[in-house]
Amino acid sequence: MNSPLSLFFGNRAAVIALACLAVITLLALGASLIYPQSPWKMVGAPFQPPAWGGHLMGTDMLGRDIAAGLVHGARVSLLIGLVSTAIALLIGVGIGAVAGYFGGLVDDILMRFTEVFQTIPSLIFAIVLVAIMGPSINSIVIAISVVSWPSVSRLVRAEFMTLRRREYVESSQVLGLPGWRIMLTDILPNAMAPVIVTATLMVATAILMESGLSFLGLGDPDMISWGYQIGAARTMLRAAWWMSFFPGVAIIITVLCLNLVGEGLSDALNPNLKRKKP
Amino acid sequence: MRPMNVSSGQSSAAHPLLEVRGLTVALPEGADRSNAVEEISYQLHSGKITCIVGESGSGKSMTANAIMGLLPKPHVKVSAGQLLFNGSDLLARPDSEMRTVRGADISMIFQEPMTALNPLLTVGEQIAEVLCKNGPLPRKELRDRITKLLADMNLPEPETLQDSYPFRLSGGQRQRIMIAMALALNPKLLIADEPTTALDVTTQKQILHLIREQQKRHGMGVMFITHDFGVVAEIADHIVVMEKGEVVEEGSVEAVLNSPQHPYTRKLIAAVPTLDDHASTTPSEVPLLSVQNICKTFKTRSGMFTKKREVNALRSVSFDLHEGEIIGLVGESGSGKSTLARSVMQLSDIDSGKIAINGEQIGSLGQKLPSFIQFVFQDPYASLNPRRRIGSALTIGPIHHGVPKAEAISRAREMLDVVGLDASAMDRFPHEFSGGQRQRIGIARALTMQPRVLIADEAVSALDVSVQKQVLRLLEDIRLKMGIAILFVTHDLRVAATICHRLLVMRKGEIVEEGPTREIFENPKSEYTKSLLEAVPGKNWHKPVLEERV
Amino acid sequence: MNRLSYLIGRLVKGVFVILAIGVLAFLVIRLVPGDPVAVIAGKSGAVDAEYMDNLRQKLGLDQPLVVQLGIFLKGLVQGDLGQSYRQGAPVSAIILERLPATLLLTLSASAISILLGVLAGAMAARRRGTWADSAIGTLALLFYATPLFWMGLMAILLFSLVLGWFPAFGMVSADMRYEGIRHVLDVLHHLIMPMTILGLFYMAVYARLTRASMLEVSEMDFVRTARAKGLPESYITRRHILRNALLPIITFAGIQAGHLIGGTVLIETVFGWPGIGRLAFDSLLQRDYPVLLGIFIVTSAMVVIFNILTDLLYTLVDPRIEVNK
Amino acid sequence: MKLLKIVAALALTAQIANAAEPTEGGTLRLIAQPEPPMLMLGLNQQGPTQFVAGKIYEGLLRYGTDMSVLPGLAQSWTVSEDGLVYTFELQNDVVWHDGEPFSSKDVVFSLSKFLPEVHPRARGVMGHVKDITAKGANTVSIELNAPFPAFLQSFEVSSAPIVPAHIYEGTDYRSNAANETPIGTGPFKFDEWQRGSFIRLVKNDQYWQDGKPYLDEIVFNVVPDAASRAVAFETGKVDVLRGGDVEYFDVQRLAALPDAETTNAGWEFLSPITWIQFNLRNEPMNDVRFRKAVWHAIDREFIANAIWMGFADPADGPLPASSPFYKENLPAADYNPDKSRALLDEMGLTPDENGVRTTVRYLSLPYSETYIRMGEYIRQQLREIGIELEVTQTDVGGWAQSLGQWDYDMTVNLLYQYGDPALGVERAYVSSNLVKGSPSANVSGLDNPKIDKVLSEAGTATSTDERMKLYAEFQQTVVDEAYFGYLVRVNFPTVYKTKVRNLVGSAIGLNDTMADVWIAE
Repeated sequence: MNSPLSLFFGNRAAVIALACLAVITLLALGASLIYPQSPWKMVGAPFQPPAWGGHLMGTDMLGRDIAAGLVHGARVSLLIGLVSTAIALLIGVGIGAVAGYFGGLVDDILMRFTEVFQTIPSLIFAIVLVAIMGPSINSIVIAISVVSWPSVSRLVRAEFMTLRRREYVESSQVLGLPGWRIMLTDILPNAMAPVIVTATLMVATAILMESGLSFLGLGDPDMISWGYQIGAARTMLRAAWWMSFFPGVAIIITVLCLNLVGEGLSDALNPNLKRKKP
Repeated sequence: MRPMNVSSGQSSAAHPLLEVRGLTVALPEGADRSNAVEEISYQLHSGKITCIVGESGSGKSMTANAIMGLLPKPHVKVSAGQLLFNGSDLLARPDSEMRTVRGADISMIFQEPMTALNPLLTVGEQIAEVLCKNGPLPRKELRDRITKLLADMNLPEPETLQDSYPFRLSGGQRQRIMIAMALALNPKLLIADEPTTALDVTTQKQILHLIREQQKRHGMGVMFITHDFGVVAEIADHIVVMEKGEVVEEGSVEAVLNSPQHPYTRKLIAAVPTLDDHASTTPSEVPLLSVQNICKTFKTRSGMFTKKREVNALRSVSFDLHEGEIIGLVGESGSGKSTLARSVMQLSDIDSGKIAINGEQIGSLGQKLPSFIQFVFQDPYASLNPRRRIGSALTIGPIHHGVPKAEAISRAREMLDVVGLDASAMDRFPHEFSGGQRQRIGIARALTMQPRVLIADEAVSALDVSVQKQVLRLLEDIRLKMGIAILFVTHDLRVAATICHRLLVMRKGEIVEEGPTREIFENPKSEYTKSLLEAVPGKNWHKPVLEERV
Repeated sequence: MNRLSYLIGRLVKGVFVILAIGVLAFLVIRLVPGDPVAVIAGKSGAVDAEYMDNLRQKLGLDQPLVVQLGIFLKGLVQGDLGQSYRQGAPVSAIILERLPATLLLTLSASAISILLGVLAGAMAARRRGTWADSAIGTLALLFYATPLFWMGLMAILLFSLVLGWFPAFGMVSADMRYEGIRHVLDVLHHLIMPMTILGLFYMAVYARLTRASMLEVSEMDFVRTARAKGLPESYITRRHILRNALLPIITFAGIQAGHLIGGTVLIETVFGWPGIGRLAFDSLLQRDYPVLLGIFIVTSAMVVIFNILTDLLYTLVDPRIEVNK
Repeated sequence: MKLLKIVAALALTAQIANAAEPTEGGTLRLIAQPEPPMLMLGLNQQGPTQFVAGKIYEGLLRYGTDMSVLPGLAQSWTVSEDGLVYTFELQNDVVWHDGEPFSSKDVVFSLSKFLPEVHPRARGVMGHVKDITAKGANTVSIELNAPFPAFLQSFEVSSAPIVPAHIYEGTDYRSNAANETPIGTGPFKFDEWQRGSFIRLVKNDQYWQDGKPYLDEIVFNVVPDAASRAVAFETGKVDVLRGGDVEYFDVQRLAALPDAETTNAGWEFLSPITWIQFNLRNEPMNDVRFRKAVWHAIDREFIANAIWMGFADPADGPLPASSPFYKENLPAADYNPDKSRALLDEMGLTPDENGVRTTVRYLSLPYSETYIRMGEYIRQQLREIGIELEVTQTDVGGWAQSLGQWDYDMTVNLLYQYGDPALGVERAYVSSNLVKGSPSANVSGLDNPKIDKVLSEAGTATSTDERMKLYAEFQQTVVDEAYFGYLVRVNFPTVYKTKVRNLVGSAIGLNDTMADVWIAE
């Protein structure tokens, strides 16, 4: 029998993507070693194009090193992606689990609640939230979480509703185990596969959404992130292509890799069941 | 694309209709064996029904798919052998040619009528697809031909029925549609892959009858794949027994059924439960479990504007279960037998009625159930949490009920021993066990709670006959050793006959007949019971007494 | 009749969802620290307290929050979304003026993304494992991973500046005063880029979804039945696989409506498209809360309606729904 | 600093006027950025509103690029000896866009009733007025309470737009339905506004200047994205870019296109100066040494050249060099971080282990990318000397609100001159304007009786020499005390297609009527 792990590692694209993500994560973690100086520091003349020996990815309008911004930005972008996904998962899994397990009126109320959140166009909602709280890394994370939990909650609810009728869950009921314990030990671990897959895609979506917010000028001014770099460089596309090109490529590669890993996980965790979610 | 013209005139006596010659179907790397079937040979003849019998994994369906040219590409392929259809090799034909053979010369019906039809097309449209294979037909003619086909299948109102979508039809009706589709172009060979396995006995009987009737009328050959010797006894002219990809025995129906030669065949036939086996016991006076007048109505949630629908699943059902007794709860699907079992177990709520355990009444859903009533589930693959070690699965219940951990563990080992498993199973995960073993674990789990009542819901339905027999024997052993009472829910009267002392026959939420097993079988009172008994496949076959070689 | 009552039921539910969104949006927006009056007044220069008090009274901002909410909801039920702080005009009029542009953009983007996406996905599924499959898969992933606004900017550079094929901004050539068919062509000319860019992302999604869905359906029993009937493979793909594979796509089209409408904020900004996405962002910057609230409600209503339409479509495609639901 | 293709507008207009006769016809394509909230200039005076509505409405006077007073709706004017009575002679045969005749009645209504109620800046100016009377249909006489030499600078179209009395008198001005279809006397009439898309004005055939305007139409496109605006100009979809429409380095690039020109003229009336605004109420901004430390930490040349791409000049004081009251040789705010560190040391603000001496809040001004970038630069420079800025990013509304509520430590702000220090400058310095709620009041908390006195005398003195002396004293004081960190005087460059002629002809540049603008074939 093939274990999910070996299935995953049999998927070449997913493995390459995972390696890529590992490199990006390492770069992010080692940002202070590679570029010990603050990425905000003006280290050279403004608008220097990329050059070997000079600034690898050029400098921006204030003479800041794009490459330094890129590795420091990786930290923030990944952090925003991970933390907002974690929060969304917490809310989504919580609500979805309760709704799916208990069903009936509880389910009805929670799902109406979820529906309200899901109906509001997500980016508009996120923009409003960030604007109201003031653009900061916290408000961005909160806004992204708030708009992304409903899909998790629906997914988890569906899984719980299916698994709740599974015989091993009923067998635990028959053994007299309490509901919370059944949810935590019998249902949740078995519902995690699609949730993990969704989570990887959510990290990708969160990074994209952060870049969109930054593009609209709603990035955290204290934190350099990829979105912020693109947002700041968007008006200079013509004059200094490298300023938005490299962070743009960084986003594309990261999101691509996250998607590939997500797909790989999906295939590995559900070999018989192609997920319906793209 | 020239249609293959295999007229009956071409088939001479010299050729069997289909000859499987040295067929080997290779499985992809990483499968549990290298070949699905290995160098098998047998023949199918026109005008005869040949049953291919074997347990799951014997390779019987794979052969059918090979004949149809429908092996899952590209992983599974024929690596050797010939499939001679009227003397010419099907394997030598290109895909395009095979397509004209399929559905016209050779057609096939499947096990699951519920999923075998496209849900988005009317049945008429789906039959029309076959009829129009060789070119479009005028609308009127098409409808007439479909109407006639459906009428031939004894389907009601064939004129309007053809405009129905599959979901409106019952399983039996859908299987008739499938047969109509398969027979639309008068094939020479019909391959039926477990066509009745998913159906209730009475429906099964009708379908078997239909297949036989159509086979006779068209003089075609039928390759009938089944695992059930009862069915074989009903329908077969010729039998091919397969085990793990090999043909182990072949012969006429009398020869194989009544004097099987190969040990595997003998084992299988010995394991077949029949109505001839009757268990009996004298129950004690005090009922352990007493069910009185319980009612349950399923209501679809009524929306503001949608109509409410109600299904009476249980209509005032009452029975008593005594110590050391096995009661069989039998009935067809939808009879309410599972609902009843689950209600007793408080897995589903009841509307009214009383359930008393050991004279003590238990309340509504969610109230803590006395641990001495336990449940054995139907699907051994679904009833164990795949992420929990067996040891944990067996001890979590007792520990929760206050049994010290050490004691719970020793009790679990003991129970594993009772169900015939090694104590080393404790550290393993469910996926490391076979279906039969898992069902034993499921029973062991129930036993660790030291129950006095066991409710077994279709506990052996998903198992192969040989395994089924072992599990039934285990349950009987447990009853004898521990004095446990068992409520045994099953759709299979033959299984009920082997183990149950008393029977409750359910239909549409009501108990229509109740009494000692033998009495009911010998002298059924209700019409329904009679029809059920009548429909039991192979009821007229009195299997030979075979000593079992282990 | 069944379908009609289903539709009415859905509409009633939708109205409740929209009311709930109204309350939610109202509360969220009123949580803004500070005083909108100061902002409105501050814009026009020096301000005195008396002027601000008058303004506050005029806008009803001196009432308790609950009363304000009540007034707002009462208006909402009557289709009155209040007055814009900034423009002084009724919010509903302001939004209605912008709505057609957004509808044109989102509907056309949905249409091409579904059409092309399903086609590409179907092709990938049929040619599974070939170069075409890989190419479609790679492209889809790439479109999926590229930020919308970035693609938009690149497209402007390439197609407006370098090639000069399409205008860089706006919905009409205001200086040309086109009429009739030429006006329509002019709008189409402006529409192509934003529609395609907005559509590309969803096209990628639909392509992947269609492929996955078709592969899943192709494993189903009835497809085996169709093969056993000896039907040609292309026919099976079209009539049996694709049709069933479209069901989850319809569901998804409903789910992603909100996402698509959100995406218009970015696209409308990049392409200067005069729709409500851009209006939302502008209103936010100007703290024109009544307009923002209105947009929340109108866009949510669009999502609800779109969902009802997809559900309805589902019932048309899938005969089982009527009974099962 | 790069050599720029900058031609003084006046020289250019003169040159072109000589070179060719104006051609009639054509559509001028402009960009309205951001989209104005309304076009009723009396009710709203935001930049875009001025830009668009400046073609519809007119004021009594206009001002040349040298700030000389030019006729507008008033063809001539006299000021009494004592500086108390101003008499305006109006143009003849002026009609409103709806065909009603224009008269002194409209002027009296606008100045005495309409504007004081809805126009904060005009209300301030009209506070000096004792009486306004119509002397016949074409003459208006205004009597002041006291001499106010800046009074004559207060009549350009955005400071005092003349609105039609027959439409507004006796109505609720703000909710008047006519606000949607503004009626003015200007050379262009409102035609169509597709919100979010474009505003179109058409030629006023009955304009009082014979033969003008030359253009048939003016279209203001709404293009929200700066990069798209640059592309729009490059692809010839718009003819003119205003300062701030595109990034400053894009200006350089676009100006270098073969068919494009650029000019810095047309901002003389506003002459904005950007500065670092300290909240003098809070520690440590209340310490002059801290403020000086900030001064010396910032390289104004860098800001002018790198951030404003040469389209700005370092500012050394509160008045623009173009002002007649400008004092030369103010002490230079030299870039010298060591000096800053010494000052901070002196204050006892010593660096901690991370090199941070103190942390203050910085409210980012989000007007454009350039301002945001300037904030980033300031933050980095202050970080170098150990002052850590905690940035609050917000939208313009939020910024204005925080500023109005005095809820900030430091921010960047810019101040318009409005022609005379008494009109534009004074308001940010005098204690009488310590009004909470308005971002354009004295929000820094500056309360210096000496400054109050000097400015009040300078505002009412009738002799120019006297005023120059007083304003010199004012300039010296605020620079010595470093109440504001003056950064740069911004030149908002206008880039336009060469074929557009006579584009900038007055001190309000593109906001003016454009009656003289024509397009060469």
